[in-house]
Amino acid sequence: MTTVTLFGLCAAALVGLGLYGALTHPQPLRKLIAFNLLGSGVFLLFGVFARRGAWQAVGGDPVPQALVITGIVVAFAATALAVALLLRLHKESGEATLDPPAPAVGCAGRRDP
Amino acid sequence: MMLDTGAVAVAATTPGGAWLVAAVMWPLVAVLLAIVAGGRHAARIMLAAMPVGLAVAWVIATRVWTEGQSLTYVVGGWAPPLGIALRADGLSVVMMLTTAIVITGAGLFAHADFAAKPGEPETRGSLVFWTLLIAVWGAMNLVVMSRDLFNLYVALELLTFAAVPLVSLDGRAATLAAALRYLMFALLGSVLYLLGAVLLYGAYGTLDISLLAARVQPEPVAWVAAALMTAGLLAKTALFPLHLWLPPAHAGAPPAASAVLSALVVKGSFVLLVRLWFEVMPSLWSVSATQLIAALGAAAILYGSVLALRQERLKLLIAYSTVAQIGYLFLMFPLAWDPASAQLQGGVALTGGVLQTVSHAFAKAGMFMAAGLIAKSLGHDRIADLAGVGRALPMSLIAFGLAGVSLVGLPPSGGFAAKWLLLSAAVASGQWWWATVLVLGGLLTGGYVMLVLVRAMGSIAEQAEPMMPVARSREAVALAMSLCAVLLGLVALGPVELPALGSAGVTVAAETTQ
Amino acid sequence: MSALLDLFTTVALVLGALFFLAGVVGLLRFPDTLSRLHALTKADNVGLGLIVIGLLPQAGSVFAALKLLLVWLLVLLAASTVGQMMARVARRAGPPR
Amino acid sequence: MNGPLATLLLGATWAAPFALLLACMAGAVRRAMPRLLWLAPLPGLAAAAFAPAAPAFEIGAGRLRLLFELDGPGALLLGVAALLWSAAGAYAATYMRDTPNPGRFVACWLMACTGCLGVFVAGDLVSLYATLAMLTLGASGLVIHDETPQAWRSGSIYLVLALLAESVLLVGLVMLAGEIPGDSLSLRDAAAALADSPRRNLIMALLVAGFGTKAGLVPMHVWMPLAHAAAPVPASAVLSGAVVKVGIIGLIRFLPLSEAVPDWGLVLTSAGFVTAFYAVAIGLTQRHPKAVLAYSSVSQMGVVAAVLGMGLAAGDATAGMAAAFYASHHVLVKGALFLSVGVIAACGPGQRAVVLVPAVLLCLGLGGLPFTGGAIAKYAVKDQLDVGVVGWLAAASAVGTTLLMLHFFRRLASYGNEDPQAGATAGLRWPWLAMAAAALVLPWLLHPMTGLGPTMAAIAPKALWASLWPVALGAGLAFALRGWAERLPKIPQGDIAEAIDHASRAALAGGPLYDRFDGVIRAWPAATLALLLTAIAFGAALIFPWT
Amino acid sequence: MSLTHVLESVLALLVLGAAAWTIAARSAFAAAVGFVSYGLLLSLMWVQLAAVDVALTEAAIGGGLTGVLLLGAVATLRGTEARTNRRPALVLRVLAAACCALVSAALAVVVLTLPEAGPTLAPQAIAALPATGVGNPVTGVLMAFRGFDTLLEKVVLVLALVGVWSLAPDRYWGGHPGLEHRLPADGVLPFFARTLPPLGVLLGIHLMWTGADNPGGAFQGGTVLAAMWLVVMMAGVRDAPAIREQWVRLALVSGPVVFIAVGLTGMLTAGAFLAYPVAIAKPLILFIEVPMLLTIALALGLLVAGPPERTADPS
Repeated sequence: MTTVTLFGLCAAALVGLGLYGALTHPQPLRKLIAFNLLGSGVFLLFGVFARRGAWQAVGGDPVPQALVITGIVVAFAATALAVALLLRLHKESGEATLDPPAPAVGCAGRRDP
Repeated sequence: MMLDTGAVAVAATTPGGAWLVAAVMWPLVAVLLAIVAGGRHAARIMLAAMPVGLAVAWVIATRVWTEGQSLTYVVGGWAPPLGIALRADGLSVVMMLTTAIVITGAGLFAHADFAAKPGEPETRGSLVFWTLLIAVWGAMNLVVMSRDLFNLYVALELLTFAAVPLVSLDGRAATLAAALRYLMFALLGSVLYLLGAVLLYGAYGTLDISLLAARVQPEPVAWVAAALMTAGLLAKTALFPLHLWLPPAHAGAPPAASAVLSALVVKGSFVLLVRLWFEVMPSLWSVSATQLIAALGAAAILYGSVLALRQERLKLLIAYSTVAQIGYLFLMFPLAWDPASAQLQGGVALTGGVLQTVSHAFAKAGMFMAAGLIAKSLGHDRIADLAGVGRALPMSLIAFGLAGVSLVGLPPSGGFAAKWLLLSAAVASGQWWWATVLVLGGLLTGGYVMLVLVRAMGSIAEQAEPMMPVARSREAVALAMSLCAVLLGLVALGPVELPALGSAGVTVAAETTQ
Repeated sequence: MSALLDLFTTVALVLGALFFLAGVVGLLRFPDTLSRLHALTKADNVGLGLIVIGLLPQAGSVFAALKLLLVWLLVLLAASTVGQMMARVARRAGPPR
Repeated sequence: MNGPLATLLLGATWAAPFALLLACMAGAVRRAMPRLLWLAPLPGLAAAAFAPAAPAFEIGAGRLRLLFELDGPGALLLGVAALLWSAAGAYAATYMRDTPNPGRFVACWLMACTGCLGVFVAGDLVSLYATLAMLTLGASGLVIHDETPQAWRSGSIYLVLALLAESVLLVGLVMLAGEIPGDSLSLRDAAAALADSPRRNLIMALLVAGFGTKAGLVPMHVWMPLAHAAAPVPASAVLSGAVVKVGIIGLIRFLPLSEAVPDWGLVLTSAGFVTAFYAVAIGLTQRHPKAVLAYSSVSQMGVVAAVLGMGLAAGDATAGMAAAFYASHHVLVKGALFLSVGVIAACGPGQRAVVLVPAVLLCLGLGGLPFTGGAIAKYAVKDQLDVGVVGWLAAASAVGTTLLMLHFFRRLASYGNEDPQAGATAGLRWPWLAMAAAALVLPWLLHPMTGLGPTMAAIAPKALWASLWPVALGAGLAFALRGWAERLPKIPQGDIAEAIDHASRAALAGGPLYDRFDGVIRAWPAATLALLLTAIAFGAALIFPWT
Repeated sequence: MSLTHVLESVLALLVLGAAAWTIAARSAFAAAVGFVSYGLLLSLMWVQLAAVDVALTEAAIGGGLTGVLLLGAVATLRGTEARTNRRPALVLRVLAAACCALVSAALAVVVLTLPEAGPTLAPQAIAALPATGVGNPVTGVLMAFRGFDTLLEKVVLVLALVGVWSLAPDRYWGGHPGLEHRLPADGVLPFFARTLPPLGVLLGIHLMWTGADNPGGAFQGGTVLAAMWLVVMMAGVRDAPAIREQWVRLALVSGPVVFIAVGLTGMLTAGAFLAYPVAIAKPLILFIEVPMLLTIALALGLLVAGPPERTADPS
């Protein structure tokens, strides 16, 4: 199995792991970490494709590599924003959870006397 | 496979293409300027910049209309696949105009809330609100014009990062939680989208929409990519059952922000979805896929409307109405499916969908603004206690009513035109079930709109505490938005050939695909 | 000549590796935080030092060699600081469990 | 007169009340509006009088070209409807003087007026649908006006059924538009296209269902007794008099009367007669005079439907005009009688004669008493209804109508105000008397213009006898059975509406369930799982195209 | 099976192990630590994929800044951990696992079906590189071919920072970000924080400078600078600046502003927005990268520092 395939499969597994964590973890912070795993898995896949595009002296297709760098920055910005939100939420409510207290809808019965 | 640009002509800058750069750049410049100048001047800068934005959008629109073909700009002179191209087709133009009008309206509406008081130091709202508002404008312009899937990813993130803080602007725990849910879910969505884009690049060696359109084959990689990207974009568009974040976020934000979020932000990812389905891979889809996406839309219509009927608070009702109205956007896919050529084709259905997008944007903007004024004046937005609003704020209530007329789909509103087109497409293609859904949705919508109107026109006797007065000018803005929605029908079915506009992007795509 | 240098490099690297190994063993086997820390930092610093020295002959240019030394310097600085802080924390935390 | 002025009148027919409606935005105007309501329909009246054949009034261009024009039946109905709206408006100025929330009343009134008169002049599918919708919104507001639980129930049932009818119509109209060659959406082209369309039966079914509901054919009549009983008196007058005719004019405009369609003719006729007799039967059990009147309206609309059905079966183009004429008489009579309910409620024992004398004439007139407007109305439809068994059915329904109307008369007489000082102000009395006079006289003056044969033939002995004996029989029966009315079972207003209540209650009971479900699918794990499942579903859909 | 294969397989297993640990770890702290080590291992993978630029970035961000961010959050939220550990129902978890596995499987299929040698833009990039004057194709893509993306990415950073600031309580608006460490000035950390930065700054600038022709670039350099700055702030040697400071705002926008300005002049001098005249392409790119370095360092640092939590007036 070549590097490309090996790392490609690794990336696929990382995506699955990240997704699972983001789905099932009760704590938003853990979801966030899982989300970062997921993202890095996607980037890794992109890197694998870049490697598949090696050409003469160039070890890999530079375009995906550059895009990955941009992507990492964007993902970091997202993480920072999410962490800030989470911390402020914690400061306001003393809690840190994503699941709503109760569906904010009411009984319509009162509507027709 | 080495890169062959295939039958597709390499994108080249068309005369007037520079306007596209202007459309994307002026908001960025305005944002950066505002950050330096600080909140004390932010409002002034934005209000000064808005005419510019309107003008740019108008120039581009008129050029596309008059020349009947789309404008293209190759950024940096590096043609795709290496570089990035911008293009304004009919769809982009319509969305740009909508964005310009709605955000200008939101700015005027919000001025009373967020403009810094003279002589006072910079406040949080005075800097943040205006910066993010214009950022939304810029991001929308980019989302509807960019031709590069990764560039579009960055644009979508820009849109999200601008939208999320708007939700939690008031800093209450409830809105913070809503914003966090919104952000996390949107991030998941965009990662799935990016994953799909990565797969496409890995398979076809380009991210340019036109080039991809020429290369995508019906094969596993394309299927996986298409499925992932579709799901991701649906998450950002909050189509049922992926609407978890929308109601609290749109109901919790300040009125002007809710208007922008409901009217525009959810449409950004939708426009991208339309490009994906109609331009990148029109022939990849199938009867089952189009029926599936429309089934989700239908579920959204019925489910959202029923829940809207059950809400006790006005802003939540409007938010759930958004969940429902988003559903209408997806009924066009099976109606645009052409069995003969086995691919999606622009035409009546697509025009109806675009029309629904635009008319809902205006109607929802007007509705949220009206609701905001009502809530401000009453000090609450409990539907049960709206009595007396009709007398105190007739303009606001009429704004709400007119917006409702468009949502229900009564003539001559844009909503009616959209519904008419979708219905005739459904009839023409013999897909009765979607026609039924359209009709039922209209019924339910009529239900919750009437509910609010009748309550609000109730006798003053029931009404307890006195109401705060609100500025006439703000009511006028809300009314203007709703009027846009109502009069849109005249424009749409009238002289201006919006259908051609709506499907222009697709016709161009068709040229490139053959 | 180069053969000699290569030999030197190999020896240095192996020695360095041994120090690392020792550090790891210490980390795993020593009873309490402070002694673990002691093992880890000392072994790592020396081990890395040996490796850097071993690599010096292989460095193409003086500039590259300087960079290698810089790396070592940085690690020394970081390790000493972190080790000191951890020790302080450990002391405040009381006897390890 | 067919100049541009006449065309403008066509536009003004709906533009005038609409303008007044917009003017209500200003508080001062809103407060003055009740006294101006009677003005709103006058342009419509003028249009009916002077512009029945004027060139269409157009706005818009391209695909959205709104046409407003009149045809014979349209002009006839528009005229009498406008008259009723005007009289009822004047009546409302007094009757609603100290109602809570007059602002909403006038707004809804003008909205309904705009829609109602607009329907009669609507010349294309879009404006027809628009005016229908406007009418529905305004009318439901009028029904709910008193905000009593009863009013709420009636209003919501009315709204649901009306919107349902409009949705059915919308689908029908869209399909019809698809059949029209070219871009035109005008009613003339639509009707022409319907006549020889491959999907005629489906479209016809949709249109008949839609307009039938509007006209209150059984079983879609539920809303009428409820709404007409719940609304304030002037509102129920226009609802039962004018608004119901919207369905009739719709049928007249779309049914291909000029060519024989026996099967649909049979459907319509039988639906009509079923409605006619069913409504009489239920009506006899009602107590409240307004409810009795409402049921009589249902039954009369049944007769009109039967007329159209026979015309359709025979391919008799004049049936449209005949039906319109019969309906226009009903507009006047029902309007007048509903107004009378309000008057008598205000009249002390001394003044009842002012109400009861004209009222009895109108009641018998509806049965066809010679020399009343009713006689000529009945005579106008004899071509359609005097054939074989249908003739007997028609006569029987006339008997039933007389019976029902006399029942109403007795309820009305017992409805008076017992306070000897009480007296109806002029503001109530004159509109009522005006309408009563119009109902008795106007049909005779209008008949010559309809081209339905010589008017004088209606007072030929044979015709007199034909229209007299059912009335006499009905009156005799009423006298014979006068005691029985008390013993009849008490059927609630809107008989089968109970079913709707049960349905809605069930739906509402399910409500909290929706909320809980929403809570579940909006919880994070479920929603994110839904995200993945969506992706997987689309993947599957792409792998298995299922074409 | 050669040695590299073995090493790569081991590396892949290590990465997966670290990832699994990060997901499965009981305490959030352990997860954060796991994520940091995961980031470092991942950067090794990037090296193996001949993407040193990415490796640097991944190490700096994944291993570095994100780690700091997460660890800080963990410390704050430790109290809530016990309360918020209600895992979803088993059936949901199983279903989720199945779906995730399905997605992974689909990706695996794609990876396995695609040919060894994929489509590439490398030839075009190499062919076009001379026009940009830089020798590192990645930098060429970032600064020239797809400079538009890079520009937007900077705006994203700035906007995200505005978003973070928007979470400040109103009374602290314009004040100093949270981290405030009152340590003894003679402590070892302050000493460290005084000694390290000179080297770090040197390294950062070197990375940016060398990025033109070798791996590295403004972003990696900026990250290092940000890290140095964070050390200084955390050690309490320098307080985090008040966000209302004019210089903060100016430095923040300097990168994108200069980029846009150069891009617009490009419309006149080189015929397209974000195009450079071939003659002075490289100097221009370096000229852009300097303020960009500043923007990145400041934005990253402030993103980690978080929203204002103290009033600006000296207390």
